[in-house]
Amino acid sequence: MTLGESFEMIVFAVLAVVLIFTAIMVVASKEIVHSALYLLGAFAAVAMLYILSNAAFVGIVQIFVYIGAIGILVLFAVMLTTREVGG
Amino acid sequence: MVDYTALLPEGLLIVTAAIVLLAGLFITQKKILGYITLVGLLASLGLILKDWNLTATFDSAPFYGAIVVDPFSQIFGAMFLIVGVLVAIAALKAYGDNPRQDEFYSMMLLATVGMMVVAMSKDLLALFIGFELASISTYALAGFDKRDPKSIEAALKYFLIGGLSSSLMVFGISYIYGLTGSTNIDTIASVFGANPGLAATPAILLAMVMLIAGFGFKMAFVPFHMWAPDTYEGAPSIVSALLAAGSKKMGFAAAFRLFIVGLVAMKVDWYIAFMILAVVTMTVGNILAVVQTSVKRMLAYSSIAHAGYIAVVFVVVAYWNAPDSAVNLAVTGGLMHAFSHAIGKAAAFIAVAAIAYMILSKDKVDDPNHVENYDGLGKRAPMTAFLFALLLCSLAGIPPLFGFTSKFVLFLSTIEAGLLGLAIICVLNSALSVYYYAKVVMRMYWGEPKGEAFVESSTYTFVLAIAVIALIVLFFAPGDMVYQWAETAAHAVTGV
Amino acid sequence: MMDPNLTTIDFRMYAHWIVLLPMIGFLLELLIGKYWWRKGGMFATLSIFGSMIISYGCLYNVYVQHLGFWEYSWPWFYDGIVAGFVVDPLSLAMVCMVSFVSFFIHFYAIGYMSHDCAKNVYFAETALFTGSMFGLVLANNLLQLFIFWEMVGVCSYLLIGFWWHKPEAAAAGKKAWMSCAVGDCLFLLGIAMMYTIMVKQGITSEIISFNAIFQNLEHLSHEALFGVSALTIICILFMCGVLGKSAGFPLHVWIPDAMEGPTTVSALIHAATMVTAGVYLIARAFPIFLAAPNALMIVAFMGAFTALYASTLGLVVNDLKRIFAYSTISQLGYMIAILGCGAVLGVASVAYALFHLVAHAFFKALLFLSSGSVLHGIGNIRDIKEMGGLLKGMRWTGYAMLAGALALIAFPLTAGYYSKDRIIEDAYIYATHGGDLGYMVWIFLVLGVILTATYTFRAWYLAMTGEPRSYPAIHPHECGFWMKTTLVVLSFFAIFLGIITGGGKDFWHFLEETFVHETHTATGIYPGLNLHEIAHLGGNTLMHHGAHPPSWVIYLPLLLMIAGLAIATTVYYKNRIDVSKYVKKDNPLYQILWNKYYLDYLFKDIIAEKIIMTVFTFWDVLDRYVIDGVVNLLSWITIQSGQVSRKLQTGIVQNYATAVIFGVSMLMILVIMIRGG
Amino acid sequence: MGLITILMLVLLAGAILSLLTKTTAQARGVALVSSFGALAISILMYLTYDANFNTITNYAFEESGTWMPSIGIGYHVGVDGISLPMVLLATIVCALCAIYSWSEGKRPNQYFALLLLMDLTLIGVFVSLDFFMFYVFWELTLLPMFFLIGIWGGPRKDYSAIKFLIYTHIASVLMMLGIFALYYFHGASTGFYTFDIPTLVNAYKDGILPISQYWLDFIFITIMFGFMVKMPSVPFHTWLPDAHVEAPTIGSIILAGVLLKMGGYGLFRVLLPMMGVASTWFIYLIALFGLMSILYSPFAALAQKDLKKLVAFSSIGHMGFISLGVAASVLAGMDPARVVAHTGAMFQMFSHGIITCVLFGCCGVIEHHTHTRIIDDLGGLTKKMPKLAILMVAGFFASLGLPLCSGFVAEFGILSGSYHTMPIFVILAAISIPFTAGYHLWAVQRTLFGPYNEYLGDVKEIKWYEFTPLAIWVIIFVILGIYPAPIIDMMQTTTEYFLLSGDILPIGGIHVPPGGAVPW
Amino acid sequence: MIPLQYYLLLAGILFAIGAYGIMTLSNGIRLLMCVELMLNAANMNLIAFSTHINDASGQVFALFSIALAAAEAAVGFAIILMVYRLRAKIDIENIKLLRW
Repeated sequence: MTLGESFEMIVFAVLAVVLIFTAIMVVASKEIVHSALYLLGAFAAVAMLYILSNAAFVGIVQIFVYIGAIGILVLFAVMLTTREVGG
Repeated sequence: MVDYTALLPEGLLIVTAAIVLLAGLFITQKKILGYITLVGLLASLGLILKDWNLTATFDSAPFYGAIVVDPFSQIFGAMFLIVGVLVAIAALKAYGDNPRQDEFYSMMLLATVGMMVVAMSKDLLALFIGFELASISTYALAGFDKRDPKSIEAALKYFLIGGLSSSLMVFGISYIYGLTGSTNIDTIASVFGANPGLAATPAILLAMVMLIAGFGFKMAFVPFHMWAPDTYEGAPSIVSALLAAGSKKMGFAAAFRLFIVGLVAMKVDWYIAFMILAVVTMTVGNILAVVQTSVKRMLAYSSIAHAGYIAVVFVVVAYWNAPDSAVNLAVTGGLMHAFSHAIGKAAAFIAVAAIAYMILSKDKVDDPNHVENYDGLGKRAPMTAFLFALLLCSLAGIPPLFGFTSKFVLFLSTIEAGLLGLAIICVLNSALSVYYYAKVVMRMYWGEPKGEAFVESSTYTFVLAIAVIALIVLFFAPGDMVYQWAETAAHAVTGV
Repeated sequence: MMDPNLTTIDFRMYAHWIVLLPMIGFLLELLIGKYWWRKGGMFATLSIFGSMIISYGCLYNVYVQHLGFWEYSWPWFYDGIVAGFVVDPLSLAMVCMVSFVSFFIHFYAIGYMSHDCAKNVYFAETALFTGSMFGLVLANNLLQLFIFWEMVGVCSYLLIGFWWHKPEAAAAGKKAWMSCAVGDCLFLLGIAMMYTIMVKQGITSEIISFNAIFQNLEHLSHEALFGVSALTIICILFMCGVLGKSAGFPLHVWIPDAMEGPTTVSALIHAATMVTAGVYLIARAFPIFLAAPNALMIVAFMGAFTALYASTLGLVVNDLKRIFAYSTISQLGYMIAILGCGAVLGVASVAYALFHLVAHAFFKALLFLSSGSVLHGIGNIRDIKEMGGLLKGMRWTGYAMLAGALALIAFPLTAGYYSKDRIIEDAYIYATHGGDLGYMVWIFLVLGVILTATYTFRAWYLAMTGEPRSYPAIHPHECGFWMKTTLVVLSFFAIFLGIITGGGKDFWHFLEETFVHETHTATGIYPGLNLHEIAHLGGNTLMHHGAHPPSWVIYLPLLLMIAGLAIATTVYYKNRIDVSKYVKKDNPLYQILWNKYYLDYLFKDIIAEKIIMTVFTFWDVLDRYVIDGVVNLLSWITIQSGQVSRKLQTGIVQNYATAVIFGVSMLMILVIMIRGG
Repeated sequence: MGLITILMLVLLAGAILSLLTKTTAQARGVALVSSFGALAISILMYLTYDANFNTITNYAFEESGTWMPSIGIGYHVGVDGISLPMVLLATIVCALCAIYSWSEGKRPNQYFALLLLMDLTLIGVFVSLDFFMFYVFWELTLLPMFFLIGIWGGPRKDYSAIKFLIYTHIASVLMMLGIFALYYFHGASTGFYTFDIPTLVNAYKDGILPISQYWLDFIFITIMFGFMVKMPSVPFHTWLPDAHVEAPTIGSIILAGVLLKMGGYGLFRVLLPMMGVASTWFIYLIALFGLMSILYSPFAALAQKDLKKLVAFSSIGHMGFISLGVAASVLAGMDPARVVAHTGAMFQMFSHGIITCVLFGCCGVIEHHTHTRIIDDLGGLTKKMPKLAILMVAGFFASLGLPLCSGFVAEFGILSGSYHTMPIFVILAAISIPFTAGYHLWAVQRTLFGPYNEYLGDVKEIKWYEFTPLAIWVIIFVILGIYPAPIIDMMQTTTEYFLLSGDILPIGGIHVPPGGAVPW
Repeated sequence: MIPLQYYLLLAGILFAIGAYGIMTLSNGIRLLMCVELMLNAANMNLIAFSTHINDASGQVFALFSIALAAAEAAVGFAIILMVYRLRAKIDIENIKLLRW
């Protein structure tokens, strides 16, 4: 295993842990706004993973579309449908 | 220079959709849009029917082989367009005064395009895109009556389960792609053919199961069906017509494209799985339809049962003992049944819409679709009731309507394949289905009318009459033409 | 055979018109009788008169002109089933008697039924009956005989129930039919078996006509069913039909009830003609019985037993018509018994039976008609306990009845004397040749004589002599012209028939030619039968001529008759003995007789009501709850499973998603299992 | 266009026209013209029928054309000595029913249209020589009857109509599977896919189907099931009494008179040639079904309180004779007897078709005039309705098998012709005769005779339009009872062809190996 | 080079979490989020395979998938907003007008 590979591996592991954690939190978090934010985190982690596996363009698109569009849409929806925090 | 004329029907629809959307911004007399839609659909249908026995191959090089135009896509295209025409005419009446009708028409047109693309696809990507195009349009259509909580609920359920199943589908596709290295269906099939062991790996099995779930959502296979009754019941009736007749058939188009080719190539024992699916689907659909009190929901369950019948095709195809003739006959029968069911079910939902419209206009009732409100309809609305009864006959498979012929051919294939138990279950289910159709007919013809006669809408009556005449005419002479068409299509898709 | 010098009409060619004329009469009565000519009666009577002329014409042809026996037929349906007519002494004797009696009873009925509003229907039915009876008698094949056998049964049913508004009448008609139906279905089965063994012999033309059977008896006697000679089984089945129609024990129960019909009907159908059809069947099929081992023995025994059995019942009945009904059963028993003796006597027994049949027809018709006249005269009272002293008011009727009664008890020189005593004598000859059972037959018949005399004159004395015992009996009114004429004519024959026929000898000689002479047909000749050979097939040995019973046997019946007459006179005329202390409900013997040996009770209360109705109820339960229950259960299960499983559709979208995931998992497990397996 | 097509078109046109009319008189006029036109055509066919046409490839008035050539469906019609009497029966019954319904006031246009449609579909079944057509008409008969029961029926019409529909539909779809198998195996072995009945049946019979006994038996038993339910045979009979009780009178008349005959007809047309190839114990099974029906019906009938239900059970028994006769006649035995049994069974179809019309017609008259059918509530009707009494007595007597009525000719043929091959069955069947007589007489006695039930009020005499058809039916069955040749000769020619020519059944009949009759 | 199996496993876990969420949660928006997670898992698979077999079509597929997911999400939120507008909450367990 080369150094680069080890590095890749470490990055992958970190991203994986982040991804799983955020994904779990999306499901488990009590506050729906927190869920939405964790979701953005998860999207970001996925985008990093794309870049890690040599699919940089898809990664960028992931960031644009998912974080930029969908994530914001989610937040927006949360705001619109929640009268006060905790709904 | 590539000849794109074969794609003209789809192109025409997209153009019409654009025109409708744009014109909707400027025109106040929006009813015209409906006629524009209708013209577009009819023109497209004409183009398809003109080349119905198409033999020249379409050069799909610019699409990297992702789409083809073959009899299979043609017959499904015709099916979707006929459904579209029926729905569009009905919409002239149902949404003729609605200020948002331009959205309705354009989404309907786009949904139709999506369905046609699925039927044309030779690549999982094209298939997926078409699938999603149709799905997303119909999500919106299901919630079109946005003041109606039922409509919204229908859309919500449809959307959520749809999202789940499309992710399942993509997940399945990803495995197939990963293990075969391609998303082209023919390539996939040849890879399977070359490596018989590959088809039995757990990943491929999982992928297949997920694809079955993904398509099964559209086709409303049990247990992926649960959204269907709710959505069909809650959505506006003419949208239900589009869903049950068009969108569902799109699921079959996709499944035929992928599974038939895949299954023929895979030589893996899938038939028991499909048999269980088919049997459970038709049985659950029928048994639950029996106990429904809402006619619309009953039609929804009957639609599930019909999905079960058509699923017989997969059983026959997957059955290793089935001779090639049986496989072809099964696919032919499946196509014919899809065809007859598309017309019959679309018209039946439209009839429900017409009846609900009449009932709401005269009687003060909560649920116009409740079967009690159908009492004495034979006297109150003789034409509608008569046509609806004939449509139910077609769905039940009672001659002289095309529904009988198609069921006849479909069940014939099970015997050809030697699947005796399946055949018996099928016909018993079919016999059971007569029960709930007959109950509606009984209500209509010998229930006591609850009020004076209705004024029947000529538009709705016209739609129903077209459908019934088509079904009757197809039963007589030109049924053979449909058979030949379906048979060519079956050859195109099975390749045997 | 045909004598060219005799220029006369050959009536034999028109024998079918004997049948057809009354049928036409039936249609005319039914359709236009109501509107024409006295509202009924004329068409029927005249058509039967026409039949009578043809009948006697045939008799003249055969008996006087010796034109020979004649048989002709047309194809009917199926291959080999024909409609055919046979003119031979046997059928002629019957047909002449039937037409004569029937004509006079119609004559009588014109008066008797004059006040009935449905008179035309009555006459239509009697005409149909008479025509059917002719058809039965003239039939040359078993099937045609059976067809008309059933038709006379129908007419009997309809006529018994003629006064349909009386529930007893309707019930009696049904009972008559049911009793006969039991016998008839077995008879039909016998015909089917006969058909089968005939086909087996390769016979295809006129397949179950009598002559075809007779000519092939030798082959047929080899057929066996269940290890027994097929002919025996067939004959037993025929015998069952006979027991039903001719009121043999135990199927006789319908006759007493049948007296609910108009008295003319009782006279015509239940005394003179229809009930003799059974006797006629055995006579007609005599060679078959002869060729069937043991068949005639059964016939003899059943006949003799019935004769005695019915006589005992006649002793206790109080209904005038029923007394005569039991006597009819008894006399029919005599006829059947003597036919059974044919195992020894050969064709002579047919002659004796037929002679008694004819004589019985006259005197029994007379008895019934005179009792009808009594009923007519005193307002339909039938209980002899309520009559008495009627002779004063109705001399014609009273003496006519006396004539009939004397003939019935075989008073010397009356018709019955020649016919019945001959039967008893020959039964003794049979007994001497036929073993112990033969003696039993003879003893039964002899005992019957004393009982017959007793009950007949019990009835006559109680009705005609003594003091009137009820108000209507004080002033009876005599019958009118139509009825009186008939009574006179019949009385004449009841008394003098024996003497006219030379003590029966002319009749017997004529009848004895029946089977042994050849029969002509349009295409050929059926040769006469050698009855001795046929008897050998059945293990019987016919007696050759010359056997005479000892003289005590000849005089015994006469003595017994006188004894019976004396008893009746002592008890019921002179009133020397008070029988009322025996005739009590606590006398077990009387009780048994009064309850008709509990046979009705057995049939009606136990078999019909208890057993069969229980079975039917059970059957209904089976049909409703088991067979149909399964059907309904299936639909119930379907609907219930729908009701249960629809609850899975909760409406909550997460559950739907769960179902999708669950479906994927299950499918995956399934696929892996299949692959693993 | 041949006579048969014209016949069907006349009825179709009549049905459509009648649907468009407004009043009873118009609808009735159309129905009378159309149904009597059909009757005239069928009589013309009868008169010009040439028995020499009677071979398996050459039917009288045969017409054939293509329909769906891709799967071998064709328009093929024709008649022979078994189907022509059935066509005649259907037209006679329906034409007289049109008279019988003279004053029908409830939805007359639909009523008469359904009557004509019923006629059309029944004739369609009898003339079809293509399994697809046959099946289509077979299914189509359900619809008019379903509506007749449903719209004009009695209080429990919902239950009865749906039971009738589903029960017989299940039977026919299973029959369809048998037809499929026959079609497929024939096509697979010869490469020639067709639904032509003669071709398929011949192929089955000649043993050219390359299939195991299992499949041969499957084909036989499914088709048999379809026919047995339609006949109906005990224990598949329970739809019939219910349907009859609730059906309007002409519904019952057509149901019992003609519709049940479809099952019997199928037995002759389709199953008979197959009997030599399928397992021989099926023959005994058919006979057993027949026997069960014969023995079952009187027992069940006597337990009924409803006159119409009683009559319905009588139909079951009479149809049982057909099964028995057919089964017995195919077994090896003496040819003349087999012919008699077989002809008797065929004649039973026609005869029962006529007789039962009178029975149900009388029930209908009684119900119409007294508003009840419960036997206990009736009594002494002769007082008020003497004409009805004559007709009803005639009908009931004919039904219990009285000689000189057509039923006797048939039953005698069946019993005596069957005895040599199935003695025990025949003996048991003969035992049913007194019971059959019993329940008929019981019904007549309780209905017509005895004191008049004053509770019924002032009952009017039978109307002329009820009397006329009933009287004509009575005349027909009496004439056929006395002189059955007009119908029976035609049947006998066909029977001789069926049984003796060797084209349909092995010459001499089907030999059952000793002990091989039943599988155990 | 990270082994393919790791990616697949990770995607599987992500998918499972999404599936778990969709089965248990009751808030409409959260369900939508879970659907998005699952789609991401599928896309990860595609990318991983694409890299592994060195074929671009997987990436193309993923791109389309992302685009369509966006469109789908937009429609989905529109629906959810309509639900909210009608019922003032998006608690789907109580949205069961349509059942049985």
